[in-house]
Amino acid sequence: MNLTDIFFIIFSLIAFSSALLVVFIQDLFKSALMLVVTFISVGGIFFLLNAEFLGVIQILIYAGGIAIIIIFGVLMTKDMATANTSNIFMFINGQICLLFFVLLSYFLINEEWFLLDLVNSSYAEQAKNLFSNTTDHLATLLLKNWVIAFEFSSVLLLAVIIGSLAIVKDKNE
Amino acid sequence: MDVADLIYIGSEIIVAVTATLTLLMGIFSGRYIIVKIVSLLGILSGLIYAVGLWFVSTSYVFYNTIHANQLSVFFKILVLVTLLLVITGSYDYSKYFGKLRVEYLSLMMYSSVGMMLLPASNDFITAYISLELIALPLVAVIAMTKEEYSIEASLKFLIFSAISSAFLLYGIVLLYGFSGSTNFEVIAHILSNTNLDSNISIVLIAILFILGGVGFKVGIVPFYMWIPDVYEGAPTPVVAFLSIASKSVGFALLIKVFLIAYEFADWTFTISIIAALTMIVGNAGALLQDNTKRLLGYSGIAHAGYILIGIACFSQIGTSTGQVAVIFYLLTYAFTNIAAFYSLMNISLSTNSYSIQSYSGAFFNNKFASIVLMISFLSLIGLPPTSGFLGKLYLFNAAIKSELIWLVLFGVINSVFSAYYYLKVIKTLFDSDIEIIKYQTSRSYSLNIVLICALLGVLILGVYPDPFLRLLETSLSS
Amino acid sequence: MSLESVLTLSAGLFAIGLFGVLTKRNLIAVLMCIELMFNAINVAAVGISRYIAPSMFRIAGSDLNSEQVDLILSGHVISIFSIAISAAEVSMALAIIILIYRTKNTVDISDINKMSG
Amino acid sequence: MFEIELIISLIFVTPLIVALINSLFITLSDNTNVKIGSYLSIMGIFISFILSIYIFSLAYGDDHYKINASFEWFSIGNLPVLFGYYVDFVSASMLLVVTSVSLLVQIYSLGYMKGDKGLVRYFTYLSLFTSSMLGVVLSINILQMYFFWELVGVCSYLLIGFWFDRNSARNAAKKAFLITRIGDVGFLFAILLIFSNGLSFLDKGLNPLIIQDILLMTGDLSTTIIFLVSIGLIAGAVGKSAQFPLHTWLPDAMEGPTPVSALIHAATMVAAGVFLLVRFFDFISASSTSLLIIAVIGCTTSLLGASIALVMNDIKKVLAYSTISQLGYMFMAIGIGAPAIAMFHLVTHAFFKALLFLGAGNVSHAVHSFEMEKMGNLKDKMPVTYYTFLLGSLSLVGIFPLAGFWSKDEIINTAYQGTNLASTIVLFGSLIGIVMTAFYTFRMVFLTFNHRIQPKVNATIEESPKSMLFPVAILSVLAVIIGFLINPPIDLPFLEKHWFLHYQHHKVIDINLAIALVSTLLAGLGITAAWIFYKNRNITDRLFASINMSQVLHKKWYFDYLYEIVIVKQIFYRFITRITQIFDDVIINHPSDFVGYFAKNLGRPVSLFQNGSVQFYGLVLTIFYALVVTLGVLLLYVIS
Repeated sequence: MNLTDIFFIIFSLIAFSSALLVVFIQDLFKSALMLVVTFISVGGIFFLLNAEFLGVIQILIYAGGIAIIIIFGVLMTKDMATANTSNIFMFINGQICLLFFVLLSYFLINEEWFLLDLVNSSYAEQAKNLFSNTTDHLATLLLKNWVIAFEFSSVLLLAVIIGSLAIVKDKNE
Repeated sequence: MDVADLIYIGSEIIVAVTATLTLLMGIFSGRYIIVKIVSLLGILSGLIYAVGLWFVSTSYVFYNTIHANQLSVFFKILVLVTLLLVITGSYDYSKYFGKLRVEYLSLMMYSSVGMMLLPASNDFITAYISLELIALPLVAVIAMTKEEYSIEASLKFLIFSAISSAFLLYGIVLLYGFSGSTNFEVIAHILSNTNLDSNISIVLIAILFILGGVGFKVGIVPFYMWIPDVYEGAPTPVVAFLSIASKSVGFALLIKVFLIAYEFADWTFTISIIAALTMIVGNAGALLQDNTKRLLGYSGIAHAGYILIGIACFSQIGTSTGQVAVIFYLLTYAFTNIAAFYSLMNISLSTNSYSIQSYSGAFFNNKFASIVLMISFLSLIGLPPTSGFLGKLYLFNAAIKSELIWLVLFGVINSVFSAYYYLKVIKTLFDSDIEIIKYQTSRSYSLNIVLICALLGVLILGVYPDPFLRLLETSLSS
Repeated sequence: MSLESVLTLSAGLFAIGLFGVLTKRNLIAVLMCIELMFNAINVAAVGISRYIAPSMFRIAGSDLNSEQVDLILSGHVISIFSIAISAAEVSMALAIIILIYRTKNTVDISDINKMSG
Repeated sequence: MFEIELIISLIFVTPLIVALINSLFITLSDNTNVKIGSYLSIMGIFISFILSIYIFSLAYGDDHYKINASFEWFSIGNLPVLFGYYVDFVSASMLLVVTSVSLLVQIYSLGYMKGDKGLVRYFTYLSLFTSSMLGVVLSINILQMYFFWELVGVCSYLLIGFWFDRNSARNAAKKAFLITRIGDVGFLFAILLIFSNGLSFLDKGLNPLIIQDILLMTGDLSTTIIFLVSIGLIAGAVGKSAQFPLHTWLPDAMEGPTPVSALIHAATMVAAGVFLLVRFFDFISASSTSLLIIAVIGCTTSLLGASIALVMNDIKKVLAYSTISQLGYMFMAIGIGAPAIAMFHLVTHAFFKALLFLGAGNVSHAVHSFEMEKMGNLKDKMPVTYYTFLLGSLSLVGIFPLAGFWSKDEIINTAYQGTNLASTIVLFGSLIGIVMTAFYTFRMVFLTFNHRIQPKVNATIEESPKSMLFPVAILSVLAVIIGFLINPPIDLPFLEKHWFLHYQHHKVIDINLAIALVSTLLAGLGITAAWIFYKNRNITDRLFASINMSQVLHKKWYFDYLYEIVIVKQIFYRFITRITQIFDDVIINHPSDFVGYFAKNLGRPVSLFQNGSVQFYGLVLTIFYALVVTLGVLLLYVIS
């Protein structure tokens, strides 16, 4: 067991337990904070998976951006903040989701994945090079291969800004 | 990337630019009619561009993420024609949007950009972005009348869409994990060339997860549950747009996904069962409704079931017959649904009430809209000489060639029973026993023009469909 | 640390998020759980991207050029777009939640079921 | 040949154009009572009529007369669907029947519908109906036939519900539409089944949609397919021709204006089912079981209809059940393998039944009611109506030498000559039917016109205007002579002996005097019985009250009850919608009921199922996905 494994175990335990806390804590404010913890530990896992760019993005956007917006939303509706109860389906939901998790993970573990070979394959050298510096290659991919998706996601973000403004605006003003 | 590739997404660019321009003009110009005309001109030029694109040869562009073929151009044209009709006809309705009517125009256009991109996409990431680009602006538009029901519809749509898109994305990731790629053609190639024995379950799970994300758009069992609620609450033009354009491009993606999936296994039986369930759920649900929009929601579910019959016969007779049937049905359904929703909207423009009782005696106040409503409902039942009949005939013909006789029989019986609830509405139109609700006689010329166009579409496709079918067949064979 | 463990973590986070979406009554909590689901998907995508052989290798089975090897990072691309879109979804959802809060003075999802049948 | 094609097109297109012009009148003008619309409509049908005579004169004298004219309409795969005309002797005679009855009915309507608000709308519908009925008759292609077949149904829907401000009219229209649709499912299914064997057609260079090609292929198809297709066609014909068990719509359809009943529900549209079977006779007759089924259906319907007609008090209802019964005769004729005779009876029936309906229209125009209780002693007030009505009745009963006699006698005679089971059934059925027909017909005549039965005098009653009497008079002449003219038992100077049957290649059987005598005697028996029964009404009423049969008949053998209450309300509504009802109504709206339901039925405390919100929808999705994953794991387990 090397250092990466240990870090992975630590991070995934944190992520897992804080995710559980997000769901089960009654105080909405605290559960939003737990969400930030989950995001950060998932970001840590991204670093372990040689995805440093995504790790940074994760911490910047999720932990820094989205979580803040959510906390903002919690504060806007603050008289509701403690009313974070579960509905009546809780037990049946719990059973089904547990079943879903068990089956899905059983299946994912037993599946024969066609794995990357970084030792003796024809692309081993290039792949090692790739994982040493993913950000460069990712930039190429985004702006070259998926340029259409990239550009149209900007259209999407524009549309969403207009949309959320239109939702919040009063229609008779 | 070659800059010349941009010609293949020209109409998307035109419409997106028009949407932004509309918004800016809305800020700086007070005259709504001018803004509206500019946006209509923009859509029209996008449409003309798309028609021109029909004659450009097929190719893979943008590193295989876009497959520009005539089929995708066909869907572009369908979406833009729908958008043009929807926006033209909603001039008088837009009073319910208040000051937000410019945002309404703009967001509808942004959503249609996604709809145009989706049938052309050849890659799951692009397809996913397009799906979200379709859904998210519509979430905003649905809530825009700021009435209790429309806000609720918007929230339900958003949450349901989020859950199903999460599953869709999980499916994409799993399929990517199996094949190492997100490209449709690469995945199909790997599926047809790999010994699947050890990987059969991951492909099954991935494809069914993806089916969920797409099935949400088109409303098949068990992903239909948002439809009645959202159709009831959302503004009528948006519902018409959702039920036509969004559903059509959903089917375009479903066709693509199943062209891949049939490389892996024979899905005929599964799809047949889902089709049968969808038909029965839609028709049974519609029987008890007393809100016409909700009724049309359930009827839309039933029609998704009919269309699935066409997809069920993909594997057995070559895919072409099934595809022609599905696409022709979508074309007929587009005009029929525009006619149905807009004639309902025309009648209840002043009351904004869509309960069936509120239509009693409507014939005496608004003859033209009532006749259009009657013809469109007859088309939904599937009677000649309306286009609904030929659409069903093509589907059933394809299914019979694939020896799915039981499914055809089921579909025919379903369409007969569906006549019950459609006729219930038609009957109410001629009701005069109850005291007639006095409608404010508002003549809306733009709405009537749209109704005439839709009616012509319904009748021409029903009486002389040959040119359209020829076009479809050539576009599919290329 | 292996693909299986990463995928198990992702499945767990996904299931927890799903449970929350189906269970929480506060709309903002539902929103947070949707974010958890998307995060789980990101973990899976990045993990698969790290451990899965490139597709071109299976088709060709031999030498790959560097562009084809770059496609190993497709999973990262999926995550980036998923992050962007979930950010968009959050802002849209928060706008609706605020609208609901203003009009109905509630953020309880079980109060929002006027339409049924 | 070009001119012929043009003429045939004109026959069919003229009423259509008239309908379009009239519909423009309606949309453009708020005043829908435009006289010119009705004259235009009559002009249109007159042109069709003249041209039909021309076509018929071509077909007469040439017993292999056929015209094919078509162009490609659209194609399904590599299969061209042709739109065109096919005219032979049968369709030429149908053309003549449809256009002539339609012409007379439209002239009649000028008087009958005078002053109605929707006069132009009425004539528009009539023109549209005539056009689509001609479309059915002329179709070369089975799909085209179905197309017009449904259009005819829609026109019928519109015309039955013409006075849509009456609730009963709207309900009747809806019922007619839905019940005939059930039959149409069979027709559509037959078409699709033929499609599914399209490849074997194409191998032989035939087109599976052309009616004549289907008949040519009969020998090469398997007997199962032929039987199934025949059953489908029979179902279609049963729906349209109001045969048992789909007959319940026709009496209700009498809610429409009376001329409409004369045209659509007596002479033309209901005959379309018979026409369909005649067209496909060569195909259907390849399976003797189908013929037996047709004969049994015809016999059942004819006796059922006649028996209900015995006790109806509404003059139009009597005529409606009589129509059902007479259509049963046509089915019986087909069932014993004599389609030519079915056509013969169709033609004679069209004229005398149209006459009877128009006569009933005259009567109701005068007394403003259809109830026979309110009539009586109209003979003196309305002599023309009385005598024409009497002629029509005698023709219906089949008294020598009126039209009905010739055709009915041919049916009985052929059945008598036949040896198989169907013939026996038909022989007895038709003989019993004659007594009942005579009884109900003359019961109707006596109750309406005879002063000795109902000596009521209403001073205000007047004979109908000339525009209404003129068509009636013409029809009465036709009801007398048409039977003799179109199938003369002897050579006439200008007509060959038995030419009508001869041109349809039917083996002609000479008249059998014994049979003719028996049938006339039976008819006489029925008339006498009616006279005796209604001369002493009190005794009759008590007699009828004492046997419960009368009650059964009054309730129309409980068919309406069966369809509406049992099938639609109980089975269909309760059973099928129960599923969604439980889901939508109980789970979502009444959680406590749902708990009670499960507590009672399953004993499980599933109180958790309460909320019908979007989270519940998500739960359903999740259950589906969990099932998918389970399936995946199972597959994994099976493979490893």
